Amino acid sequence: MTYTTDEMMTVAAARVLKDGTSCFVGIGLPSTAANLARATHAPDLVLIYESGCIGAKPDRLPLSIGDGILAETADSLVSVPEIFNYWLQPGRIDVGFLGAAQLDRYGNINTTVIGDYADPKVRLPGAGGAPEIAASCKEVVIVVRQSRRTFLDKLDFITSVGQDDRSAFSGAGPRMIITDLGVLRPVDGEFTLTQLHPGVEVSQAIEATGWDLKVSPDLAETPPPTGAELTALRKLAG
Amino acid sequence: MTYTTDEMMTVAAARVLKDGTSCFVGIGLPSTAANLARATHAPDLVLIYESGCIGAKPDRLPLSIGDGILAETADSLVSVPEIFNYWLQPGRIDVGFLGAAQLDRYGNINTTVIGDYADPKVRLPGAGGAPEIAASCKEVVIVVRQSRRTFLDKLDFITSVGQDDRSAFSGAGPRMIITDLGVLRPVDGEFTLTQLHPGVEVSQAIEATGWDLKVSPDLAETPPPTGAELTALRKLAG
Amino acid sequence: MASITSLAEAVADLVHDGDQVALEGFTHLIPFAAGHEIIRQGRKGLTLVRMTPDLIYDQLIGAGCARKLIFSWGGNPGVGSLHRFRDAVQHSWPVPLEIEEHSHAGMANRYVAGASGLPFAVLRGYTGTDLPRQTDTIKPITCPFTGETLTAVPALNPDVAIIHAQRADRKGNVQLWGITGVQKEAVLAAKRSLVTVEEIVDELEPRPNAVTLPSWVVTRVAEVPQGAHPSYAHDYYVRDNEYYKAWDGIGRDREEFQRWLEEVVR
Amino acid sequence: MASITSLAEAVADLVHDGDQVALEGFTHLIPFAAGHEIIRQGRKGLTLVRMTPDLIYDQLIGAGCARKLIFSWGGNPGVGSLHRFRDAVQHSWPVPLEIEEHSHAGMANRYVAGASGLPFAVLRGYTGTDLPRQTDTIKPITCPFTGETLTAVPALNPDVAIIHAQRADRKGNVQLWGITGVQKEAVLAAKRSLVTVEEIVDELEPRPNAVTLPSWVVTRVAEVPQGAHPSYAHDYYVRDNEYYKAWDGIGRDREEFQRWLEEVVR
Repeated sequence: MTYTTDEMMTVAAARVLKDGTSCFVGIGLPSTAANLARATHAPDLVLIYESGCIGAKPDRLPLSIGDGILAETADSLVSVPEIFNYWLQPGRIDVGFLGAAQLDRYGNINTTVIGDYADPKVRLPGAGGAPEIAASCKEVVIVVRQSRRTFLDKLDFITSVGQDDRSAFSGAGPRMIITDLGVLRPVDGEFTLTQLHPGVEVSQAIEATGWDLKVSPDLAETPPPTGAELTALRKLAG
Repeated sequence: MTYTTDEMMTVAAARVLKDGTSCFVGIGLPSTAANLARATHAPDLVLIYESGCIGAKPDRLPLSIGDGILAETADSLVSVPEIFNYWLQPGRIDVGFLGAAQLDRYGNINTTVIGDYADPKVRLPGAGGAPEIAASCKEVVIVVRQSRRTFLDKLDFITSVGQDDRSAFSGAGPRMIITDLGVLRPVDGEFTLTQLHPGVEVSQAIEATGWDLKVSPDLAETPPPTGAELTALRKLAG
Repeated sequence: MASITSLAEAVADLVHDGDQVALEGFTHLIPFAAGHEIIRQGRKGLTLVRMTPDLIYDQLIGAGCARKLIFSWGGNPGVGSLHRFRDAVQHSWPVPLEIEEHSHAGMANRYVAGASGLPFAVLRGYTGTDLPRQTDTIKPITCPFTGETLTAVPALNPDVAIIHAQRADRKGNVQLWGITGVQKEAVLAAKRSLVTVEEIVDELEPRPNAVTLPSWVVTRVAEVPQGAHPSYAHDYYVRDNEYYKAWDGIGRDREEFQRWLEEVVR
Repeated sequence: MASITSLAEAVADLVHDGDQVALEGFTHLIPFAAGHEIIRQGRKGLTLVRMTPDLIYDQLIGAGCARKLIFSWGGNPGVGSLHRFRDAVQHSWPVPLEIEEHSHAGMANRYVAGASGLPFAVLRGYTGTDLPRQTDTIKPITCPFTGETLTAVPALNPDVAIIHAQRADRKGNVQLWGITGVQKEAVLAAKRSLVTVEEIVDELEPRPNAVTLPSWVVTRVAEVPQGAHPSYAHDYYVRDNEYYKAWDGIGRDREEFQRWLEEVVR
């Protein structure tokens, strides 16, 4: 089966979620990947949405993190203060799945503002749940399309913290950035290209990165999406 | 109808609860009086129990502040942290109805210990909800049998605060002590006998008080329980 | 006890120029009809509070009702940006918009503190981010037992909280279910509250996962069927996703937006 | 994920001598059967945590399982005193009992802090009372925004929390309803947890006012019908009030108590 680069990215992201673990699901691409994981190899993956849905089991992609199908299928439905205070904050959730408007080589994320905060060039949506997801989940996976507009040498604003200094946090922070080109993992705290999707050249990844991207000597290739993965993904997307 | 002194006390206590107000109900005598009020002149009295029952409407006396009949008949049922944090603490409840093992002329209550704390003569149950009920309700009514063992010149322990210094509290504190002999109200911060139940002599009240009880010059007499009140009370008590 | 009136009367009585107003509803049960009534009545200088400003605040901001926004995520969920919000922040159109920006966890805890009668809440949050540099309602606090440094945020106690619920009874007791967000906290934190409901019924039979707000903590109830459209009301109607998508085009252009305002709201 | 075992096995695996153990249940759903199993297995030196010690802790204290009690109200609800608790505090029988005493509001907030991964909680409490003089886990804290002084109490994070619930499914998801007290907080605050249930069912259909604890935050589930007797289990059985009254006589006398212990528990 042929597939798009977005499909490869989503499949690669879904694969990192182990069955039986819990995942705090951010809006957008992460939600698609997490739902794909549950539809394929991880039927007992516990999906947790900031709207208060714990153990949601949607059979289609939710329209938002507060879609009614999440509430209807959840094992437990709690208030928004409770989801942050009792569930996210104590570090009991295995993986936080985040998107990003901009990120840097340390996995810091900016979803707040481009340009000066007081006089912005582009005002982005802001923090939402991200700062505390990045701080408190046992580890974080970032799912984002790779481009020079997104992968920056220096961020205008740090909305959620990467690998810079984890001493204040119980969680390990971002452990993986999964893109439409490949996978980056931290090596000595700096996100390094460790894996390429089939048919992607190293030069493409370097080209799409705003910092001087380091490339692992043991560069792996992502196995292409299986027919089952693609079928499940397309069924989810409706 | 003839009636006991306990019945007079309970009826007198029930009468102070106005229809449509809210009452945080402590264990024991206060619960009987609050339920009597709801069964007679105050059908829309909102009974709130520390077990998380808001707007309970029991048709018999609950066996404890966590009786199942309170949960079944409540308008809203919440957790114990919530009842203290969202409902009691902000001062949104009109009247706190408390009992007491010991109290003094300022309306301070001891339900903790008789004798030295570290080497007690009698270890009492302790604080429960009382300190925060006394602090946070708009006003407090104490329902307690009057005797020298209970009405003391000096308490061994202050479990909840009376009229001493209300500067730290949003609530007005104890405004009335209703006993089997009469009613005490604060005059210049000191609880003073302002009302006697029918057939009770001033000397009895003085005799039953461990401090030098002041008596109001305008001593009122409590109207005796009506037939309707007694019938309702006896029906409640089952 | 809540009184039951029309929406127009409730907004006229409860929402005043310059008030701090929180319209809450986390993706679900967003009180759109009440927001439009505020626009119709021409309120000005409001401080709008809301975790997820969403289309409803894009509309209020574009209509010039707000002078300040206290929030944690301002997007069109599942679609993209809020263009009226952007235009106000980037170009002060139609009026300048001051912002006070938090994270979701911080905003949720600010409501919790407000509902609890506390002046502040404590959380693990904001550490290492640039938010504390921009937002002076984020401060460090030290645990008196462990010496650990955490974050404090001040209580939110809006002048008015406005929410939408599935139903109320004739006494004004309110029941909502499905995703209930921070609505209980917003109502309990506010000085006054307005609840619009899909319907007023004789009896609120118990439901799983329902929040019941007793009448005596609600100021006004107004019956407004479809009052959460284009968001959804669990068990009543689903989200009008086309509206959210179409908004991207309407909100993107000042003239398009003003035409919408005149034709649809005013 | 919770594993489902016998009560004896669960207590043997989860409760160790010297542990801090919280058996919670506010009047309702008190885990008596689990308490009796702890007595049968002869645990010693426990720090027992519970808002309302009740008969269950009177029995554990009388049996010599505890060295310390953290609590806020120690009575026989609706009946009178806890005589074994009194005897331990007043006469160190059968062993000395250290106490750490709070109010309900303080204890509830200590569990909330524990469940929230915070080292402390803030409340308006204890002011003007003699409790802070006796209890060093009560400290003042200043609001960094208003300068107001409030009260801080440290988190409770018991080694084990034990609760009783109406039912669990075969995966170990737990459901309880009626008065649910601080049970959710106790389980989420604890390092390990044991839930005894009236029954294990195929499916947990939703119920009004139910708390659901997902399997992955519970360590063990044990099926123990009548496991809350003599307290009650909403929709299963009512409180055995005669037992509470009879306990006053049994608990009052050391020999009577020891006879009860041999005959009924061991």
